[in-house]
Amino acid sequence: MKPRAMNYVKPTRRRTGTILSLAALGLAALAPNVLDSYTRHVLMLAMINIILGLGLNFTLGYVGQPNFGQAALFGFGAYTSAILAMKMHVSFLVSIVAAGLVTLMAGYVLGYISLQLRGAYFCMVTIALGQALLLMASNLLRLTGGPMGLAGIPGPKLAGLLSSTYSLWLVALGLLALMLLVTRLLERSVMGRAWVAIRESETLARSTGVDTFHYALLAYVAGALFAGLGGSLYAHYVGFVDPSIFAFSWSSMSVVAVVIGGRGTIWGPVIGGLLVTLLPEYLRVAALWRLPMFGLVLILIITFMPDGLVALPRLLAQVRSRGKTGVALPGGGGD
Amino acid sequence: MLELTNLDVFYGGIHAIRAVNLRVNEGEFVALIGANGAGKTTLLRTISGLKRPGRGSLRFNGAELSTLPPEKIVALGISHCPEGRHVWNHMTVRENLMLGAYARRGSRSLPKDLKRIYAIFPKLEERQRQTAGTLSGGEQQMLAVGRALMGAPKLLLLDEPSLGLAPVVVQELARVFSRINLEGTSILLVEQNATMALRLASRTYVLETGSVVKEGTSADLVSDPSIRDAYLGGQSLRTGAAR
Amino acid sequence: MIGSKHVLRSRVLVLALLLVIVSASLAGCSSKKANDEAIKIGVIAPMTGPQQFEGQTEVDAVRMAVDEVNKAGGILGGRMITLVAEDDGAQPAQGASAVEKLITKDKVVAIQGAQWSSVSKAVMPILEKYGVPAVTAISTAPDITEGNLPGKDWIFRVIPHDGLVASAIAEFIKTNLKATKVDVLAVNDDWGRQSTAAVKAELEKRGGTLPKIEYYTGGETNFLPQLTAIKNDNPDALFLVGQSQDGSMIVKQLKELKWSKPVIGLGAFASDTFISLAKDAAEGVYSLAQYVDSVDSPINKSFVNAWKTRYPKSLLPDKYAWGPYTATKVIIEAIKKAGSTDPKKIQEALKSVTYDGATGKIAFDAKHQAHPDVYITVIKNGKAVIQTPISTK
Amino acid sequence: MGQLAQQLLNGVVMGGIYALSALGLTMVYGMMNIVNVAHGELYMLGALFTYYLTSTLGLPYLPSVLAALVLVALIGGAMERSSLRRIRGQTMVVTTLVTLGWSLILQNVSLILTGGIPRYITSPFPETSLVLGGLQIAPSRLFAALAAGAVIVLTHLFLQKTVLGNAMRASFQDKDAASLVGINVGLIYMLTFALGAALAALSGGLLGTISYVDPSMGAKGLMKSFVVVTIGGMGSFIGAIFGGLILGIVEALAAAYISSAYKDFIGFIMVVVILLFLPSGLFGKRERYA
Repeated sequence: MKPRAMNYVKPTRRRTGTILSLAALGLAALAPNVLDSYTRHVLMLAMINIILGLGLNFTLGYVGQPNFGQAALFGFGAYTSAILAMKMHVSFLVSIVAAGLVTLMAGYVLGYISLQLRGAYFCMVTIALGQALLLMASNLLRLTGGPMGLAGIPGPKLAGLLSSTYSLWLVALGLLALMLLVTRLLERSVMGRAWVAIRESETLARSTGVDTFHYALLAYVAGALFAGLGGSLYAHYVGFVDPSIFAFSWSSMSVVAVVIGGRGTIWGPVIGGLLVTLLPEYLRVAALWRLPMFGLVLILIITFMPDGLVALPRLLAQVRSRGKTGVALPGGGGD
Repeated sequence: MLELTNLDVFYGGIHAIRAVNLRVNEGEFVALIGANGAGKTTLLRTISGLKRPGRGSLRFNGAELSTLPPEKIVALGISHCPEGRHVWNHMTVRENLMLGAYARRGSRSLPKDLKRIYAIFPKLEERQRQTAGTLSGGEQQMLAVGRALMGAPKLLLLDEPSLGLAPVVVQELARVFSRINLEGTSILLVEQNATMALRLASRTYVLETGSVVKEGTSADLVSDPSIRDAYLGGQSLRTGAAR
Repeated sequence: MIGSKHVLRSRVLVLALLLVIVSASLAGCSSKKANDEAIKIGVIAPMTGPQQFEGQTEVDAVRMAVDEVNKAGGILGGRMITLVAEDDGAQPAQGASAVEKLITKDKVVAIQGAQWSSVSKAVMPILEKYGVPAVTAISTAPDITEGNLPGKDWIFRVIPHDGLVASAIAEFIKTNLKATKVDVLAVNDDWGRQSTAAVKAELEKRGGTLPKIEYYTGGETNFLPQLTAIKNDNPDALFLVGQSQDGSMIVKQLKELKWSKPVIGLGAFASDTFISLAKDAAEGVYSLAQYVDSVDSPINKSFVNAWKTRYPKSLLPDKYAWGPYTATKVIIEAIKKAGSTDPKKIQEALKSVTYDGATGKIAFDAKHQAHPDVYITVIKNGKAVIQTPISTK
Repeated sequence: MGQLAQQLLNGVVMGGIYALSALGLTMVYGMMNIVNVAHGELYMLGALFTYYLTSTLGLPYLPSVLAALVLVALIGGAMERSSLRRIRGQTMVVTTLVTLGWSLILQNVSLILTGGIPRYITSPFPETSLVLGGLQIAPSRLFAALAAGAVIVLTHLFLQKTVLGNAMRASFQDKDAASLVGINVGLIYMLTFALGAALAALSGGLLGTISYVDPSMGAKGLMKSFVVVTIGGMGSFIGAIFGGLILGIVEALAAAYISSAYKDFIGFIMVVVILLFLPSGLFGKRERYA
């Protein structure tokens, strides 16, 4: 990621930006009334994927660690909600808040363990922890229902009138907007700068007095909160959870979303999340060729745009301005 | 033997080498001096093919080098001993040396050539089973030179061989370079240590911000007041601050 | 450079919005009015991933059933049936997406599936939401029909569930194998867990003990640890729950350990796939099978022949072929009976429909469970020989 | 006591087999710093090609394995040339995802082309187990374990003792220095990835007689290879051997004395615990990942 230091935006532009965002939000809130239910369903799953991606983006994008264990946290949130709703019959609001908090705490523990390591070994530990949780969910029959899963998780009815799916749509949308805002705030905070410092060079960051472990852990925990909320949404939306929610495929899809969207950017996970949900769905027309085609698209995007699709405008601009090179600068040596 | 004509090299948007003309004759010892960032390393990397030139020609014994990949250039008889030594730390001294002859692998003279390197640098023979990472800085530099020589080059490119080394070691290396040159290998030496370069080379080029600003016999340049001020006067400061 | 970030951001926004619009319009334009004539039936199955083999068989079988009916002139006065197959990857969320698409985009009138119980449970609420019935042929978790899950009114099951076959297995182990101490090796999924629990209860009712119940992860290739421990425990018999691939590996590794006690399996221990994979190691393995290709009924013989003609390179049909084939035929019967393609009417008709299947009459009880026969088989000379047909009524 | 001995024997033999199946993965990681998620698919292709060469073309077993190895090496070379080459120097996540894309393509195209029917490669070994002092072992399994040892030693010798092997090691340690002695580094990258693919294919061909062969077999075994490679230290051959042995023995003992439902759980927890005490596995090189 190239550092883009410009934070200054003209006030009028900022105001238009805010108005535009609010308008988009309003439109999205009304969208289910015009969309057909399949599209609504796919977009709902996309929102869950985006929420997961936004959470993963903290460790994967900003801190730059290969986290392949997002499903562990996602599953934690989903199971927390499912167990609370099914066995204790708590309301949706309590269930989703609890899922967020419990996953946040779980994230603290899992993050504390896995962040002892870096790079490939960090990656392996996140995978191993996810698999370990999968096997626990399969074996702790009393609590999780084992491989039989927990079926019949009720959805909410906001204000007692809206349908459960519409209520969840609004909740998901609200969460999504909130998360984008939080990401924006964190990105510009001391913490966000510390994260990027760790990504660029952890040794350097540490030598300038940044407590890198602490900040990396905070990134992990923030990601856990997002994943927990996303998991809770999933549980209430699909109405069924089983251990497959911890599967490597969920984690890797989330990584794919963040990377092809654009690591360490706010809109990257949004674009990526939409893509990894919509593409396999709309490729259903290709029947058996759907997954090979998805794999091919994945390879092409990553090979030609390793910084993700958000870099596309910059890439195009570069192509356009090519040929203007060759400006000599004094002292430009090669050492 | 080596002839650079109107060579331009770009680094990203930076014009790193500008219209350089440079020549190394058969059996000659040529030096290229200049401040840090003048483009010396870029020039060597361009000759050995690690960097593509922008414009101009690069000929070696009649062959145009500018479009050849590094492995072809090595095969023509140019060995490049890079700045910062770049030995393979996890491999043994002997493995490092033997790979130096990669371009002529299978040649029957390899055992003989290895013996010659060990004769030049007896320390390397003592340490031949150690991994290169365990050697001292001076020994690593000897290994890097030895590895370049294992390519049996007609032309040896040396990039800052004295960098960060104790004066005793620099003396020893200087003796080795003279000897190699006397035995028939042409040398293009790039140095910030102008004193050493001017003493060893018969001819010297001075590079400033990518252009050759002076060239001549080393004897002439030593007596040139501008050279004395810029490159020999401040020398103690500069070598002290190396890297 | 001032404001460039803003410009970039708005471009990204535009891009994202475009994606949404494109997806929405894609969704919109393809839902144009379907062919008046064709009646659409959906099928969901794992067509990719580790369970793809069973899923492919399932789709092949459904296709065969549909083509047979079309060849015979269709239904409801010559209307043809078209099949829409979607992949569920054996994952609940993917199954839910697939069913949403089948119902709302393709406008299917009924669905055959799902294969995995977990997927069936995830799609049941969706069936209820839209009021479209499904007939499953493979999901054998008892609570799909017996429990109180949301959407249970909309799912029907042609295969006897785990609870129904457990007593037959226990009875056979006690009286025919004369075994009281039985060890178990089962796949660690919903089906493996539930059928083990059911058989355990039935065996204990009959005075049997099950000192060692071991589970393995589906797709495992090394069963020696569990099998060695079981061999050391020295039971009178071993009860296995698994599919053909895992099952073939288990019996091969039993042979490596020179196992000599009786083995009875539930799952796919009588199928052609199992036998062709396990070869000699399959000899003498008992099995409780909901379907065997050697069932001696005219309907079955014509089914097997039709399968062989249509899929000459394939193996002989197993429950993944017979079940979905039967379920599809049942759906078609129900459409005929309803005289309509209204999903609600089809659901009503399913409650009272009857169909003469390869393993007996299919008719659903009040909980939407059918009760065809099941079989105890033993493998002799590379053939699954039926010992006793057992009623599940 | 009889059980313990039998379990240990099984564990050791399985350990060799696990080590073999993880060898290509650890080599590609150690040399190229790529976590090859498509390793399982290359393994699967090795088995699948061996199956078709033996059953359809009727070739003898060992030549078929070798031919499969060559075919898969070509596929590996093509993967490197077409995509991995372009993202050299990118972070691990990026390269990992490209191999993930390849694994989707290879697995599903094989599925489409073969119909996904599971099969066994006909083993050239007798099916009756050998009996050694009351312990049983299948000849095919014993052969696979011995072959595993031989392949590991040969690959190690190749990398350490041959000019090409040394050129490979040199290229990944210092690319520029390698170019400067005349090594075609681009070619070496391709050859190394192809070698990793060949090792995966070889293990697939050898293990296809023990396990069944179908397009999803690679994905199923990948997690175990990850465990083996991580325990032993990524990039280390000796580590792969020990990682395999540890996993094989722990699985055996866990099933015998704890609970088989937790067998795999113990494997993954072991990864976490070992890494907490030895942050680069048992034999991993530390300095590269600091």
